[in-house]
Amino acid sequence: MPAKALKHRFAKLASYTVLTVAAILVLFPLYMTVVTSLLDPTLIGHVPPYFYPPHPTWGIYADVFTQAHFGHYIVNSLIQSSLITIASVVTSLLAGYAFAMLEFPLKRTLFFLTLVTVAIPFEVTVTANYLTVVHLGYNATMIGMVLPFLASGFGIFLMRQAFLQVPYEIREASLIDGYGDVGFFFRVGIPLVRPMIGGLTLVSFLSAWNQYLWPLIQSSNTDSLRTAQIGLQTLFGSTTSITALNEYVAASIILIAPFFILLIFFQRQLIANLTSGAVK
Amino acid sequence: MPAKALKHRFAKLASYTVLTVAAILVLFPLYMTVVTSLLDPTLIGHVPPYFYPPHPTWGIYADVFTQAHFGHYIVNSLIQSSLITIASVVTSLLAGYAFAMLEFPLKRTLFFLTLVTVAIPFEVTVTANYLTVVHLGYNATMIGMVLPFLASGFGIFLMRQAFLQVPYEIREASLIDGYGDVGFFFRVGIPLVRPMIGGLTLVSFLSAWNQYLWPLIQSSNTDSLRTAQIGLQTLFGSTTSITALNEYVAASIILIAPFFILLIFFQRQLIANLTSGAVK
Amino acid sequence: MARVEFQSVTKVFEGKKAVNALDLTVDDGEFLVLVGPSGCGKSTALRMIAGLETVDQGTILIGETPVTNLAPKDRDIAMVFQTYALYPHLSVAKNIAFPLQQKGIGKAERLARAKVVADTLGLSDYLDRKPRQLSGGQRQRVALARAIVRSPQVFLMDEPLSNLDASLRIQTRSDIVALQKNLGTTTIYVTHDQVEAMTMGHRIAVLNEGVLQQVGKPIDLYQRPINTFVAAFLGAPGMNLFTARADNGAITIDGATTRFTTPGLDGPITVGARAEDLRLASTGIPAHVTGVEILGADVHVLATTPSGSSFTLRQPVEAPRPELGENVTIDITATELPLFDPHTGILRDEVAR
Amino acid sequence: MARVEFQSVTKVFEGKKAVNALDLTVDDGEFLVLVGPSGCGKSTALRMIAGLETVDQGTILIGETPVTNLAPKDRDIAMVFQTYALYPHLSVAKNIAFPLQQKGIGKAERLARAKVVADTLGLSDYLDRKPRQLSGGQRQRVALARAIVRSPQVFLMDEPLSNLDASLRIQTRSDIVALQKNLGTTTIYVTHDQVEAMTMGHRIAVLNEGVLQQVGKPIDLYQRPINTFVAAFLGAPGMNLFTARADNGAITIDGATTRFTTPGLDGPITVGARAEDLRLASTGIPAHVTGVEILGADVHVLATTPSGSSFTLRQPVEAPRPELGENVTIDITATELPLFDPHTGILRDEVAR
Repeated sequence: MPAKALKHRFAKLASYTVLTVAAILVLFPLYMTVVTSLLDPTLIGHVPPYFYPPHPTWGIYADVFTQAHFGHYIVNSLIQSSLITIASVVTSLLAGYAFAMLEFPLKRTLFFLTLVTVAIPFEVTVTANYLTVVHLGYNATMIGMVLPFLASGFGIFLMRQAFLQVPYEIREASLIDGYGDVGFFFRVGIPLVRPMIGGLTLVSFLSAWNQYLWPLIQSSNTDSLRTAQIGLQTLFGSTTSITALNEYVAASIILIAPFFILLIFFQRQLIANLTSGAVK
Repeated sequence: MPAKALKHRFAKLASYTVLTVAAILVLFPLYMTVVTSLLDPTLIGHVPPYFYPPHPTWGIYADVFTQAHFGHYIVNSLIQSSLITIASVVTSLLAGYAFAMLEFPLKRTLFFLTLVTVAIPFEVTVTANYLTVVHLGYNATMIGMVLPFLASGFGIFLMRQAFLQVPYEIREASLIDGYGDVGFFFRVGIPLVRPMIGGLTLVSFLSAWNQYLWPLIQSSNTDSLRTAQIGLQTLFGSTTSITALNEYVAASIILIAPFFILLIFFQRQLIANLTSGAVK
Repeated sequence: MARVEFQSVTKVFEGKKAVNALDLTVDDGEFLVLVGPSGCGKSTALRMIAGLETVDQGTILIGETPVTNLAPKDRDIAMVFQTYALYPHLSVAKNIAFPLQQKGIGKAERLARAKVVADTLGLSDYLDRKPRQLSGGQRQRVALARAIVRSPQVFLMDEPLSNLDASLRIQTRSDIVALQKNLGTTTIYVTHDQVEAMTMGHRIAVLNEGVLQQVGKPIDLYQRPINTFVAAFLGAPGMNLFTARADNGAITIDGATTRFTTPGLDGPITVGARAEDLRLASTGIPAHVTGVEILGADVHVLATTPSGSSFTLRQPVEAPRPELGENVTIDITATELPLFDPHTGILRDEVAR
Repeated sequence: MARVEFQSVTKVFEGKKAVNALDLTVDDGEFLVLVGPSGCGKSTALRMIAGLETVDQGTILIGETPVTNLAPKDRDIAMVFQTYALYPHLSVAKNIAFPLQQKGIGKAERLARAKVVADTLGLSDYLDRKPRQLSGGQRQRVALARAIVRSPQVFLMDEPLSNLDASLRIQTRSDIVALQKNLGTTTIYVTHDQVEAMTMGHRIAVLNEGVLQQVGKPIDLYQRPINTFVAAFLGAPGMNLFTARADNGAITIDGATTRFTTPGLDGPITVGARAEDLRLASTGIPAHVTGVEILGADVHVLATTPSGSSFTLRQPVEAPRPELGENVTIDITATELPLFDPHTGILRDEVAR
């Protein structure tokens, strides 16, 4: 069927063309961000905008990397984000399983309270958290840095939804086959919700990496605890003036690096998970 | 059956007891936040912590409300948040419907790109947005303030999921009954996804209200455009020192007011929507 | 009311022909039942009439109008879905009136006409209820009422009874037949149920793997199937198929001479015989009993010949029954037997008498 | 292998008794079929044996052991689900071997035993496939293999055939019967299908609204139902129930005297007669024909008496058929008729002969 083959080839060409255009549309802002970070501060906000830096100034990047301890800050960020990610994925799996698969008194009420914690901005509870951490003696330590984030209402919600997708007959079959909750959780539950675990890991790591207020409080008198975010914000100070914008931009570019690394790493899985259709 | 009635009454008592304890656990951090805001700055961080303010100092609240233009800032916030909410709910409904119910070339790819925008931190695109708004001549106007947020990848994702829950036979029945996409969207689609519209409205409003970076840029040379967030941050300056913490706290309490108003308002709906079980 | 005509209609899904060059005419006012195993293309054919699936090749006519490229709403058809597909947020009255709204009929008249139809289907007491407050049978009647209210040219029904309980299914089956008789509307009905296929329609059309096998009155297909597929598919149980030989016209099955002959025929042949056309006898075809199923009025004896033809014999419950594992001999009581080509499965011109 | 005993077992769901004081003993090695309309409590009863539902009152014994408070895994039972409930992430071999793992059997032996069972069920070629790569019939056999591999004391089956195509259902039906016969394992089988109920089990138990109606051999329940519910529920069609009168022992239906008498009986009575026990005759019970269904070998004539008893008459396809709307008269050919109390529906001691 040459006509059909031709049609197929044309569809493929059209597909790649649109993909390329879309990629350009999405990537263009990123490109412009990089361009801006390389502009001489006096040229920022110029109309019409510069689409390439006439005299690239690498000074800001150099500043960021040559400043004392910045490598140390990135290591801090990696430790803090990894601890939070591992802990919150584990606690989300356990609590999500309980809310989805177990029966216990006041399950609905407790789940609702879990959800309420998602909606309360962190600023609201920061004082109470601070007092708790001080009281426990972990203020200004790595433990204090990660303690408030070891469980996540959002993560619990996500994992509960994933476990709810597991047909209850499969749970019943495993009960008859001799598996208690622990056996079922490890041998059947976790394999079946694996795609969602990937997504939760990504989201947890990124939001931990992007934290600002709490790391600021924990490291305010302890420079060695500073994360990359705090390190950068402190280096450049306030961003209220527009001319300081490109400094902020350069900082952002360094900070979003993990995002791009993870995006490339999880690309296939993300597409498969996120674009999947309805239940049917 | 008196034994059964007794059992029922006991279950009810137990239920209310646990609810009360849980409410205290959730509300205690809030209470402590309020206490802290009323403490004299020198008493903050005291061990053991104060559970009530010995000499309440209302100074910070007075400062916040007596400062010039603060009422104006709140009006700005309301306008900005309402515009963003209305626009993003409308665009999310339309795009979500399209991704769920229509067939068009490259649907999967375009949907994936939509999702990618959710994952890109706003900091990454802020420069490109700034240049666009400047170029369009809307810099430092209310239009410029809301323009980048009139559509939301997250909202589109949420509404697509909601429309995917509508059984396709219902869409087919309406096709036969003479309804095109427009008729179906208004007469069947919107009524069926109404619970999700409520949730999206809430989330959109709260996240618009809590915006910081973009309102800061838009109002940096135009004080009359300041939102409540910016107004407060500017009034109190940097929060890097712990002794300034209670100022931040008082600001937060004022800022989270809309959150509590909406929570009380949508309480029933939220419980029903969020605690609903699996598809079966 | 109008006839419906498929002209060489083909539909391809993922490289496979779900419906393959279908030629079929449903007469004006006829009740036609489309049957076949799951995946045979019967639902696809129905959905192409509705316009819910596009047509890859060929033409569909409703009346004299080619509708192949018309939108569903311009085809003047109504459809009843297996899941009923009621609008969950609308009351029964508004569900029934919903199709009238697009026709520019005023609200008062819409609801009045919905009420009339609801009355005829015994739904008057439920007009203000929402679908979730109704039983399965009531939802099914709302779906029927919504189809009727517009007086369309054609009714399309896609297994409308399969979500109902057995006793309700029997009742609704005769209700639908009576309704179609009264209205006289051309109706195309898809099912996989043997009893619905045999009893509801004026004619049935049997599909397999997208290809139309045979169309005709149910009893004609039951008695004179055009190939071994239709023979084995229709009826519960399906027609028995024996591996046989013709020797100079004499038919033998497993070495046993039968009293059937076909002048001039020689070589291997497949013989069809219904379960009710077999009986246990003192001599005849040898067979080994593999099962005895007592169904109530009837008993099914399942048996296998030495050469491996498995078959079912039906006898009344009063008759003496063989034991499981017993060796028996079988006589064929029919007056004539259809003969099929052993390779192609197609009915041959000759019959054995 | 062991017997299973319900002792006054009650289960309450939302204030309604799903199973109400059930007393029932399934003998060692018996194949018992639980039937009833949807919502009658048959699945709940099965799930209580499995331990998937708690028991509100009463005791369940497996062998001599009360299992009411034991966990499912400690009851030594295996269950086959309607949806098969295979583990989607495990291969066929691992699905079958899964129940053995908890018994502390080594991996090599587990897989060897799974392979043996897979062989007997014709699954050898699919051992490395995932469930989603199998057809419905193959999945069903994997579910059976997983149940068999442990040699449990009891098999529990919850409508295991209802997701299969008609022809596959017939085949698998006899496979399950043969399997149970070979293994001799006590089996409790839930279904709503008439044919499965009549043909598969040694005995059937009919439930309605949580209450056990009757237990016994299928043909006994078919011929001597204990009340009008069982009479009307079993069989396709169910038993016809006529509103009748006894006048000094003589039974009249719609004013027509029958040749049946019951000495000493007077007053209103309900008479049961199967469709195959009725025939068209020149005199007898008057009736108006409301439907004629040609099923293949048989024809069902649907008719109503002047007093409103609707009934079905079965006759062979060769017999002359009445027209729709015709007035006919009916004779009852049975040798005796069961009599039911017109108010309670319970079978009375007397029969009409």
